[in-house]
Amino acid sequence: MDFNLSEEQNLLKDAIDKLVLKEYGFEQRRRHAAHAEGWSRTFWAQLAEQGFLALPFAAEHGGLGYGPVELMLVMEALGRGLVLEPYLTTVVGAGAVLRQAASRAQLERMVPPIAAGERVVALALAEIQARYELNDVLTTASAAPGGYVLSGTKVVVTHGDSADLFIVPARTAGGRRDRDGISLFLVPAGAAGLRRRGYRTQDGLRAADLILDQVRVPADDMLGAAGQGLPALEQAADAVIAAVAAESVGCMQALLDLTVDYLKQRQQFGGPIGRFQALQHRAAEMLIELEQARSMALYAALMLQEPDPAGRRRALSAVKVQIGKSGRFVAQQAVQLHGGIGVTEEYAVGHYFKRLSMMEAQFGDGDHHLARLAQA
Amino acid sequence: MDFNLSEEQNLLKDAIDKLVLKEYGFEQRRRHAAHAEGWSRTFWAQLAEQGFLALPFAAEHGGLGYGPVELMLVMEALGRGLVLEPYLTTVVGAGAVLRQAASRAQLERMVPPIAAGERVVALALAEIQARYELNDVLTTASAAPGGYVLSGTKVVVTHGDSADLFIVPARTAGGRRDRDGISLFLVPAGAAGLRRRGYRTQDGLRAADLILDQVRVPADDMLGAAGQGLPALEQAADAVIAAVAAESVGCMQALLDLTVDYLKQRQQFGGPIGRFQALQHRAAEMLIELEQARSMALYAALMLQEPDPAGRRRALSAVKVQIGKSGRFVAQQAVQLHGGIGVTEEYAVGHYFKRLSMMEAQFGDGDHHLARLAQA
Amino acid sequence: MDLRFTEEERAFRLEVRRFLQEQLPRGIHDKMLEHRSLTKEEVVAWQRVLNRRGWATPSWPREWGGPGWTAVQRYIFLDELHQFPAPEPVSFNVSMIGPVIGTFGSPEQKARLLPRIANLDDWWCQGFSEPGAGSDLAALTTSAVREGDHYVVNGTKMWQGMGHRADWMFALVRTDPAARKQAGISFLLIDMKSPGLTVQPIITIDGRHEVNTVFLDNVRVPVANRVHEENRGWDVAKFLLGNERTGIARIGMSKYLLRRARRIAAEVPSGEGCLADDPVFRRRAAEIEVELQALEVTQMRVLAGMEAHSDKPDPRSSILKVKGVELRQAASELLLRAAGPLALPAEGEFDPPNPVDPAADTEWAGTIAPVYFVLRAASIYGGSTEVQKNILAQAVLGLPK
Amino acid sequence: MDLRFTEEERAFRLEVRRFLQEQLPRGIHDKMLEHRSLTKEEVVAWQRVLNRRGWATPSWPREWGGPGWTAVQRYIFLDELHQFPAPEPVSFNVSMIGPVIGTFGSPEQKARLLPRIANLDDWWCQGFSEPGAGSDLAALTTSAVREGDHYVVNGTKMWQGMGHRADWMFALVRTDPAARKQAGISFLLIDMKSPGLTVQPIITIDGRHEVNTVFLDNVRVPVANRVHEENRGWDVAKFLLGNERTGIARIGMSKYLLRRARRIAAEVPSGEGCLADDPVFRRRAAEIEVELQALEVTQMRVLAGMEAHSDKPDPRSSILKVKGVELRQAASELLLRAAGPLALPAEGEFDPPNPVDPAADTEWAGTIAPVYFVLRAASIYGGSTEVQKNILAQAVLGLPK
Repeated sequence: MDFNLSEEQNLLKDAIDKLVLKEYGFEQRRRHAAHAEGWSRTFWAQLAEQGFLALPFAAEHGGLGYGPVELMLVMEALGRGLVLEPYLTTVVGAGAVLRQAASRAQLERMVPPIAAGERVVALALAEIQARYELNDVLTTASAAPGGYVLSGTKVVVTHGDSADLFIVPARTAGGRRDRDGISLFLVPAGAAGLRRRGYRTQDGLRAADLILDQVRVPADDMLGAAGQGLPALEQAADAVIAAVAAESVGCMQALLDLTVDYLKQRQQFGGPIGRFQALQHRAAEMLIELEQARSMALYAALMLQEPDPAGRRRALSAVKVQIGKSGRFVAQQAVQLHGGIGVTEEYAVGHYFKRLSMMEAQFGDGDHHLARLAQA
Repeated sequence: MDFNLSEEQNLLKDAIDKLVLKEYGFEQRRRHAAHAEGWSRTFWAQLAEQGFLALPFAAEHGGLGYGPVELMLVMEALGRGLVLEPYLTTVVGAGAVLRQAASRAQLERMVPPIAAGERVVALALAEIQARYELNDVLTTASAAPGGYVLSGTKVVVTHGDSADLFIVPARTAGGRRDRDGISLFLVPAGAAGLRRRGYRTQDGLRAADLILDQVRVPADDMLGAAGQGLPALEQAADAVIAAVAAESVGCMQALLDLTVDYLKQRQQFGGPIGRFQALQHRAAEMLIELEQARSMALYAALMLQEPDPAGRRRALSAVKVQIGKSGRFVAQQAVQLHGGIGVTEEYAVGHYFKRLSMMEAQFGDGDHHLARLAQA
Repeated sequence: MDLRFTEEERAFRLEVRRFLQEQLPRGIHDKMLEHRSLTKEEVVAWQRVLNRRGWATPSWPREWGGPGWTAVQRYIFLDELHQFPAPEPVSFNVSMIGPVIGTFGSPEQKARLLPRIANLDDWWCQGFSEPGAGSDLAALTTSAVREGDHYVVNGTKMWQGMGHRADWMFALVRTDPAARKQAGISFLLIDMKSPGLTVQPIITIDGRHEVNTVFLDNVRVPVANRVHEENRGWDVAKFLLGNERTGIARIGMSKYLLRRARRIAAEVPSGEGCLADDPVFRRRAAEIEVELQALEVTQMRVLAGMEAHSDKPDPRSSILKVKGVELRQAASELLLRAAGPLALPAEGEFDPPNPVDPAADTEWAGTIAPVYFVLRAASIYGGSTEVQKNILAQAVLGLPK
Repeated sequence: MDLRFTEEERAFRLEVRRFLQEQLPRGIHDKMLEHRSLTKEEVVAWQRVLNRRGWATPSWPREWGGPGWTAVQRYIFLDELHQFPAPEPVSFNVSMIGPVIGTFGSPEQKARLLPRIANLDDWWCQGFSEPGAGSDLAALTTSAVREGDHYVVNGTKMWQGMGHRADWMFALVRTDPAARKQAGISFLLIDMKSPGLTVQPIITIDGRHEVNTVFLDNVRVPVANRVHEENRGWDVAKFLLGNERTGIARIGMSKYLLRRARRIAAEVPSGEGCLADDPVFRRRAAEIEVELQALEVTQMRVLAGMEAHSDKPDPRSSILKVKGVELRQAASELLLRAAGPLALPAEGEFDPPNPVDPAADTEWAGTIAPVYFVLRAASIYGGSTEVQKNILAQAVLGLPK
């Protein structure tokens, strides 16, 4: 057992912390969000330049070969800055699918442009009828000369309106919820028959629904074996949960810091409101929840490497339950302790609150994951 | 809508409040509990003398003809005093069964000795496999010359070891959970074949298991029509829930009063601990829970008169859920705010806590009743 | 003791419901059903429909032109609006400045202002809070200096509800800077078109513009626009803060949130069936309903107390506020949980129409997260939950201040 | 960073488990499985089994005769005891007076006392709290007046754990009444057989006799029985209060409570099946397990910090205390819920045997409600939850004292 970071990890953490601190103040974030895509290509290039986009890919394919702990450090920093760029979907989500399922040739083709920040890849995890079930796939992929033809709809694909390329699960066999028969395809944004509906999401990011109408995909752009895509998808979903856990911890830490500062500074009835015991205890409870969440973010990084998929999935479900519970409490209390300004767009607190709320609603909410644990 | 008590009700309330105040101080209670039966025949006689044991029975049978509101007033007072006598089982529970199911002749025979305090009647609601389901009855009643023969086991019959007479549900027809086929019998404590195992319960009251082995009951001692006993039993269970709600409110009010007094008097770090805001807020939350519970005790008294049994049962389930939730919070916080003395036998707080905990575990706990509401 | 409504009260409830069914414009009802915002025109139109029926000012006695309802009638009326759901009459007009004018106003002010307030001919807003004076309202510093028959007002007012729609603002200002905190405050009526007055929007986290900051830079206010005596404005503030809070529990709103959550849950999948069949979802909804049932009786008890004691404010209304908010927030969380990932898209109410594709299938869900977000404010404004618990601990339980 | 136990640590865990399987007397294990009390003889016997193995004093360094374990080993050892479940070594001896003697004692005191402490030759109890000094310990008033080579001690000590079994008491007494609060306190070792010392039981709400009030009426204590300097007893108190709190989260106990709850739930009916199949029961158990998992990692982080910073107490152990208690209480509530009405009969442990019928079928359930009852004390003693939150707010977050 060793909770210390290696020297290399410390350098990495310093680098991402500094970059976010420098480029992602709350006012700067507002400017990044004002771009048409809802995020900043400049900041994305900076992430690329410092190697953060190459982090989890193997060196032989053009990556840096880091693991879940390093991704955790990055995601926590991105959470503190409420960073808008598509790191979660491209580097973590799509990255995990590629590492699991892509061929050597596909990796050599895909990783360098991702690492260079030249290609944004989005992972289309959900269909509307599926809610949180990854195996609930209705989108079809029918064999056709030289490849497949995809039809169906994917919803709330984060950064789907600015992505260059999508990873799209579709059925080559089986019925709606069968675990077998799901295949994974690379679909470029410009593919004929692909329509995108972009929109803002409630946390200030952007997403899109993808409507696929007879989209032709060459056989070369299938990832992994036909019909065997679900395990890679599940692994990616778990990686996303681990990343979301770290991002949530970053958000919670920022909220606790903001709240403690506010309690020290805000004067009422002749002194700082932080002297009131009921508010002190609330802050202490926020700290407790944050530390429990932080522990689960660490646990997630560890358990992503668990070889037994059932054990890994159970662990990541537990992580998502705790993160959701802690995040809800910390966010609600941060707003409450800030009073009026906590519910305004002008102030950062409300934005962290919204981001935490929306992370809870994605990738399986607490009830979904608790039900999974309870069934086991 | 009128929440005022009538003059008569006010007199009744004054009388019971005064009696409990006079006879049921915490030290007096200890002496009452020290009797072999676990309660005081003297106090029982006082209740009889002042008419409280006659309360819910019709005047024509020797009662006073009062309703649920008056029972609520009495039960709340008994709750404040943590009264040990068998009012709940005899007057409320057995009383309700008798009013519903007994013939005129049976009532004329039964009510006067009950009202005079000469006969303690216990209602045997539960069997071990039934948990909280009233219709889950395995005790059998087989027809025999001149009556029936009963065999089976009833558990945790409150005051079962001091009762003179039992109301025992038994199957004259049907299978384990059938709603039809349950009949109600009067079984005297001295009946041949009836064995009683008495014990203390965790709240300082006493109860007994009844083991019936070929107990002969004459046909005259069946209450109501053969096989049609369940509705009366359900009505009685609802009356018991309403009474328990009022008793709980009495306990909670006593706990809040004790706690507020303690917060005002206990000195720490140079002043009364009641000046600490976190403790003030906890006391405020206790008050809120108490008032919610009080509202539900009133609601229970109203809804006992609801003619539609399904609506009545739903309402009383809601009552039990709220009472359990409020009671749990108020009791736990009263103990916490008292610190060490709150967990000692020497001090009243722990006894209220235990009584509230055990009321939650009887007559369907919160989960049971919430599941019923959720199914509806 | 009888906990039931009288026959007249039940008949009144049906009368209100029938009125809503017949008179509430469909467009407004559709918006309310989906928790969408109303335009100023819609609010004005509805207020006037109510006013024609004599119901625009539920709490007003007949002498002010109100319906002269009992507390129970007022409760029933509001509860029906909340459950329907239909918009409440504009509270700044009807529950705040109206009663102030009725109680403290000169006969001339009453005659001139009350009818206009009821008919929303003037839209009023409140100028109480300041950047440095929130829960501690008496710390306010906006100054009003007498110059002849005018006051010259300088300062900043925050959290003005609908200030951008308002024609007039009622404000607390400091007329005697030397007096101690609560003394030296006066109550002024300020024309929003006054030179030197500017309104700056505050966007709340639901994306809406409902509150504002108002800057007062040498704004001249006629002395005739003062209500009550100079330096006695705190009387008016206390009157408003302790004023009737019928319906403060907003039980009907919680019921409607639950109804919407259940409707959605019936349509979203969970395991093999739909979410509405999930026992955990069902028990959570039932749990909120149980508490609402209890709160409804608590509300009745407070109302009955008010009827018996001539409308004196009951400190137990703090219970209604705290629990009412808690349940509204819990119901909104259940609604958000039911919507799940469908709650993410934010388009619809505030975004420009999507040029590529006019509407997603889930546009109806666009208001759900904002409802959850903005309801967090309900435990902050109108006396925060912390302030209410202070009141209960100190004023009701007698713990030390 | 590696969050896993090392191979050695995993082997150590198995070694402890095997030892418990082989060495814990069956009678003691059966009692622990049903949360029953142990007799003094059982406790002594078990302590000596541990001592023979060299494991009776997990936190002691080798120089005191302890095993010299790392913080992780100590954690593993206690966690295995809690989960098995097996009794902990007597904490007053092993975690309290032992470290005090080891740290502050004279060489003679160390040589004489440490082995007896480890072997439970002397059973120790604590004399800190007083009727007027609980959370505010420094308010203690028990006086010790020097007369020659003795102190004459007068006062009352409360909440003495197992005082009726103890041979010796370590106590804080006031030796300088003129000094300010924390100054003027000394730390004495008092023979429980001293004339003038009487022990009065305090029965707790689980019906057990584990704590006492001790009255000291002109009790003469040799000056040689003072540990550390006169009037410097507060140093010792602070040392004890801030002393290592490995295992303070008692995660293993919560796990065992859950295990027992599940076993019972598998046998009691609910609806058509058993309670263990009820989705609400299952999710509630899973929820506690999730929190326990998180707390276990938090515990590891604190341990790792202790290993890195030479056992300096970590204010984050307040988190372990608060959450650990909360989860133990939650697990005990689930256990009580599972037992339901079967938890009512109180016979068994404390009642005389029933003459009519020796045992009910549900005698096993007789300890369940008492466990729930007495666990409410866990958020009171050892630094109440309120005190821990004060520490977190002020010492960790830096909010004003």
